[in-house]
Amino acid sequence: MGMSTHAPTSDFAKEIARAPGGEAIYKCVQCGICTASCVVASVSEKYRPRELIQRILIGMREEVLTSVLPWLCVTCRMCTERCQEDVSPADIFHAVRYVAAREGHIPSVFSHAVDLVLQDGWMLESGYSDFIEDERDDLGLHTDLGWNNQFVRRIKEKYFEGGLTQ
Amino acid sequence: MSQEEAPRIGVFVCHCGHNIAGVVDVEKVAKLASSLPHVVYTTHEMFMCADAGQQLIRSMVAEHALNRVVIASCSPRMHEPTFRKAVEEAGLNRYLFEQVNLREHVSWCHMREPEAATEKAIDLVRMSVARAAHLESLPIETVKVTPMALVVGAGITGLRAALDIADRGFEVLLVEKSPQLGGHVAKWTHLFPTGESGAELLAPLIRRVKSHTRIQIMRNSEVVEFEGFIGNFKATVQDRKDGVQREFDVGTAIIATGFESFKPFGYYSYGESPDIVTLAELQEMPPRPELLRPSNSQPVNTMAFIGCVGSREPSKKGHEHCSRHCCFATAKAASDLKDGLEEIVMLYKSLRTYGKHHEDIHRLAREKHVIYSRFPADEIPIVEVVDDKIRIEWTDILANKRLIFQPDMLVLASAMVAPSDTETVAKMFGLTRSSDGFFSPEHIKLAPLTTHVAGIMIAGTSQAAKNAVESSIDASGAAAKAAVLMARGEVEIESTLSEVNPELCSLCHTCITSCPYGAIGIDESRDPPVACVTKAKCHGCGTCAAACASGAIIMKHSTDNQIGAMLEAYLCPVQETM
Amino acid sequence: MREYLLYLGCTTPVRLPSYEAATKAVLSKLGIRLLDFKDVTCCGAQYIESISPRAHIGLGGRILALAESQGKDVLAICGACSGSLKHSKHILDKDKGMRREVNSMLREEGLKYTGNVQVKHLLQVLRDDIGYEHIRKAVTRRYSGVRLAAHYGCHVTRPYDIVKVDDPENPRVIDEIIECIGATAVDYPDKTRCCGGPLLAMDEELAALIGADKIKNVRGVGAEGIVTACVFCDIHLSQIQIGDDEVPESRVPIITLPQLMGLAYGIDKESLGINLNRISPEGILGTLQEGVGQ
Amino acid sequence: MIAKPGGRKGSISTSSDTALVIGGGVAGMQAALDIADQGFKVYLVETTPSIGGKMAMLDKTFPTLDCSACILTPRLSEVSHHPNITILSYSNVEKITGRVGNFRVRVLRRARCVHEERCSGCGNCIDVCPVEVPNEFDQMIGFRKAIYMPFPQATPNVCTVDMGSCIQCDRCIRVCERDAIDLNMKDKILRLSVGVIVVATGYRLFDVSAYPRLGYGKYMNVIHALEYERLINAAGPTQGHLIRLSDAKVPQNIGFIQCVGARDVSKGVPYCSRVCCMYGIKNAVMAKEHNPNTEVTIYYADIRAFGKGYEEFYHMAETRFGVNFVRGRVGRVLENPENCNLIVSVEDIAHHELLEVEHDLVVLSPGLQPPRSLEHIAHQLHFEVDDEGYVEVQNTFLNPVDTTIPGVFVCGCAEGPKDIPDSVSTGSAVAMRAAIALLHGGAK
Repeated sequence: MGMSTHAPTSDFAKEIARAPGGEAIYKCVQCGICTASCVVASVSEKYRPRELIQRILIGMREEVLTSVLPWLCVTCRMCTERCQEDVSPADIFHAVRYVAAREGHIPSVFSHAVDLVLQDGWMLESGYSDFIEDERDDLGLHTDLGWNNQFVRRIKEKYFEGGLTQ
Repeated sequence: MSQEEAPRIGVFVCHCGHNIAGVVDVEKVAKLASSLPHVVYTTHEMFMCADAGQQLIRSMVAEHALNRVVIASCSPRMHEPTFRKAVEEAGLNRYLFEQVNLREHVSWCHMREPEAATEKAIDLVRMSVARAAHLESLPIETVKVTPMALVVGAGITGLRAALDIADRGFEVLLVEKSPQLGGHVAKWTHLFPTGESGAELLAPLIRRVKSHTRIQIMRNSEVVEFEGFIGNFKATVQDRKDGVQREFDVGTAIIATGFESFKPFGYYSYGESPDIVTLAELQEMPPRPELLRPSNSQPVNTMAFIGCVGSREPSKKGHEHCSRHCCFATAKAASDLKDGLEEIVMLYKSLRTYGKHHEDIHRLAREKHVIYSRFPADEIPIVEVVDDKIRIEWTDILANKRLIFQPDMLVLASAMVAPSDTETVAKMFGLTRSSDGFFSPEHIKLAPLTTHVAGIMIAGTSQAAKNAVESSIDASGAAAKAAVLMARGEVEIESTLSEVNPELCSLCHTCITSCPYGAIGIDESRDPPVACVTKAKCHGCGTCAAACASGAIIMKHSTDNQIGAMLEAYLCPVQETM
Repeated sequence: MREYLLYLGCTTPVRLPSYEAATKAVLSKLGIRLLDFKDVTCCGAQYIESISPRAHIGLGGRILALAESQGKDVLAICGACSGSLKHSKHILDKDKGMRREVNSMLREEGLKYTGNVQVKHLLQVLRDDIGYEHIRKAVTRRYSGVRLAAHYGCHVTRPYDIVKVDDPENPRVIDEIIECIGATAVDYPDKTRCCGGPLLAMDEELAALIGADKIKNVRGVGAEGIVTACVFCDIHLSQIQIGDDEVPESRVPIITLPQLMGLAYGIDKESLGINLNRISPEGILGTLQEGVGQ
Repeated sequence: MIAKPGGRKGSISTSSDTALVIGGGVAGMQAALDIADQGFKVYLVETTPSIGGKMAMLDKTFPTLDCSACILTPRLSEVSHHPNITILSYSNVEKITGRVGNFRVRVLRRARCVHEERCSGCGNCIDVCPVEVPNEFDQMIGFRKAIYMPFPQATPNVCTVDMGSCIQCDRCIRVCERDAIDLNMKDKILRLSVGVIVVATGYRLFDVSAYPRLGYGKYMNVIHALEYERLINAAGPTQGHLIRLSDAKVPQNIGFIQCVGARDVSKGVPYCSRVCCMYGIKNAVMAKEHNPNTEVTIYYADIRAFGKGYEEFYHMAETRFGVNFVRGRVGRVLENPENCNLIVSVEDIAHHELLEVEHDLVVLSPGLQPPRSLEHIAHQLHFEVDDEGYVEVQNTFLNPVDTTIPGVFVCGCAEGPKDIPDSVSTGSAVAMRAAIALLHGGAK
């Protein structure tokens, strides 16, 4: 990687520690058991959870928040189960996503999915075709799924200040 | 038994499990031994040192009326005491036992060439059997132990040791070079694990030491001469101010001379800015509600620590070792200071918070968001001082990132090294030093507190880098070793001493000048005067016997005919020895 | 008769209705009554969860409060949904502030979360409510000799402290049930690893690589099928095997646990939606021994 | 050293001139010797058939690679021949009452079915015994008879009958010339009165099967460090031939995994175990000693080589012996079914690589934990233990071996993990404190 220099600061780590899921970040002793257990890391050279956490710890805020890496975690929590210091990288990356989202750094697939839920109350309104209705019918399943699409409005105005589509 | 009685030699060859038998054909060695002159019994055993082996010696001595015992096993350093005891229990004088070292001298150093090793083993056994035939009983010498202990150094180690010995009921002479008691620990004004200062911590201990009737404290003083032998040492102590010297008779001594905190000139711009200090200097800074920069007395906002300064440097004499206490101490310092500071960065090579509760403090430091950054051992940080500002640049291998930090203050966790005068102390007390510069113990695993000089103990950081808790434990341990000798009241010494044959001595003074221990004097009572040996001072090194031109000195247990027999047996194996 | 509100989640009813059907059929056979759970929303797993944790708890909180209002516990058959609802419950039970926040939003609907509701995943109901003994006894047609690999689904078993389903490093429930109905459960490397499904939207290529790795491991031990208990895993593990380069016969059939059980209980293929399985499990079905119970 | 112990004085007579040392490992032995050498009487209670503790099971010791048995054996015989020390092996401390200067102790002497005073340890009985069972001393790898001696230098040097596996065929009884065997022997209760008590109960190894991801118990070629010690030990089940348990092949590529059951908050063992790094390195070096062409790798989080000569040994292992050190904790161990080799997944942090390394043998380095028996003794003596179950001391700095109860002292690993030299130092230290307490009835 390029060796541009950086001035270490704990501000970003503190910010993450305040976000839900990020509380335990300071506990990380960089043993690497998360990376060694990570299924994504096993197929992707760029994804190294331990290194990402250290970058948070030394305060590389911009780089981390604008990076796609925190969004690649599949939250399988193998790392959570194995971490010997009770750190959950999965939850730390959730905290990072949350902070990134507040500043508008959201991968389109995420914002799109969220928009769907906030609008329909669930994700697959558009995908629920007549064809599938028939399928359910054949299986003896009711075809009216009866989703509630009112409550999400309240959720939307309370938490998404009128939606995400920046 | 009389020396004239014909030798009946028993040879016991030890397998030492796989250690010897794995390389040397012990059966063959034993078989050959049985054909040697005077040998009436031979065997080979799994472990001669085990109770079973010792039992065997006792019963075979009885069964075959053996009057010499040769055991081919390990180094005498290991088991000579064990076997001597065994033959004595069998009713023989301990000097009628001979040990052949088939392990250190054969199997371990010739692992890959078993045949040659076996041949060498056979030679050695043959030589020792020949020598054994000439062994003589020697009288067992014992000496009294003066019930007073000298403790050198009044740091936490010396204080603890002195107090224990005194509480145990023996007199103590506590000598401290500096004007005050308490050593390094007393100087630690803050950052102390229990929160209190070093002085507060030591106060109760010092109070008891001062008030103890059996402890004589000499401050501003140092031991300038030390001679004698176990139980009977003579220590000359000199007052550093008026130079007055006093002599003391002591039975044992505990060396608690401690360590020196390395001044890392040439490392990380130390000395180029008053704001770059060592951990020890930081610990000794006057306690204040807020930490101030030495340079301008402005409050410190940002701080960096660098670990392993002058420690763990391969092939740099006296700096190869790990200083053991720093990882914990820096973690403690950082977690204590962090509340008042904006940022603390901990630059480390590796992290060794090994001890009880150490990890708690390490975790506490991280919880307070002290930044831990690991740098590669082969690419240490660059520290520059540019117009009074400290600038550190290094590679964080954990983030794989080049970092730059400009702290108000930089603390170097510098090594614990042996004090500059250690060599003098070593010479005076006859102690050896390990590669770390500290004194070497009698055995690194099982005898960490005693030394090769009987009656002299080492404790605390004079033995190796360690923390105050470990030093305090050492202190009580070394005190026990001293107490054991004084409680016994008398101990045995070796009888393998040199002796002058007055008939042959021409008083040429060669021996007197050659003796490294000053053990040879002149017996004026005789006419003409001759050289004579002070038994208790003689270490039995044999230098005098070798030097004596007129062959007037007999080195007991290494007499000319004993050694001659060995050479003969080696050079002309076939020939029968007389 | 034990009753549960069946929380379907977004994906099951649309992408894998057979899983839903099989679950209903099998559980009713085993004496568990499932009630339709309408007027709910998405649980917020993964997407909402990532962007607004509080919104996520809000959605979960309403679902749970709704269940409370009906005095029933919730059964989720989707790994993500069960994990997400359990997580929401976990937060609401320990974080009073969050609970107040959610309840204030629920007030006008007359709903209130008090914590008096449980969320179970299918595997818990099968093991704890029904039990292996009953599962074995109910069998009318035993499988024989077929080697099956269990895939549990990460969100079903982790994090253990919250989901409390099975040993996260060495889960057994599916394996036990496979054995109960006569088939042979086989262990395989990295059994507890993710299928790659959750990554599908973000990086299809990586998701496929991860899934392919699992298929490879399963094939490596000669398993003739993979048994799932999560809609995403089931879909993804099937999906990645469908492709031009894939030879149909080398594909490993993916079958949901209730489908597998249903057949052993003599439930007809149609009601279990076997025909809808992307990779035909006929090979597995072939080993069923007619008329041999326990 | 030029001096030898002289004739010892008899025991000093005070209100109580006797100490009880609980545990006959290297720390307890040192304590017993240093107390007894000061003229006091010592009862040394050990639950197993022989004193010597864990050290007796070790092959070589770091950092000098001294053979453990070789340096321990003289201590064993010194203890057994000491006029002031009474060894009560195969015995358990059941009950303790009283206070410093006057503790009353009930010791259960388990029936070893052999009269110690008659048995000469000749081993004839062992030869004729037809029953073979796994040997605890060899970590269940090797076998022993129903009548046995755990190891050649066992002290006391007498046999013990394991009635659990004895079939009472009486062969041993018939062959014993000294009429030492009595299969009907019953447990005995012994009541002691002592002035001070030294707790030296040592440690137990963490049960590594608590880590399914590392494959212990599932894969034959994943073993733990103490099993490895027995495998490379000349007196061990394979006469010191390092082989794989699956197929007796000589391993060519060994991986050592550190911090297994240590520094693991989630497993309730949050602290460093102090010795694992060094014994791990020592074991790695021994693998090279046994077969210089072996590839040896150590996977670690931090190498804690802090003791005298340790860093130097660590450096030597890397440079002279060519041991590979990889910084990174292992994610999981898998078995390659074809050859029973093991695949280790780890992040090589220093080189920013994710590795899958195949080894033909994996050795786990377990952390240390207090023995279960310590709980009972703490309860009997009412001293405090920390959250991990180790003994708390009165004042870490000033009285680091005094427990919170006057007259009760602690040494070795009962206070927390320690290496051999540190254990020996604490052994001598408690001897000092105990002797003082015996003289002053615990006043100081």
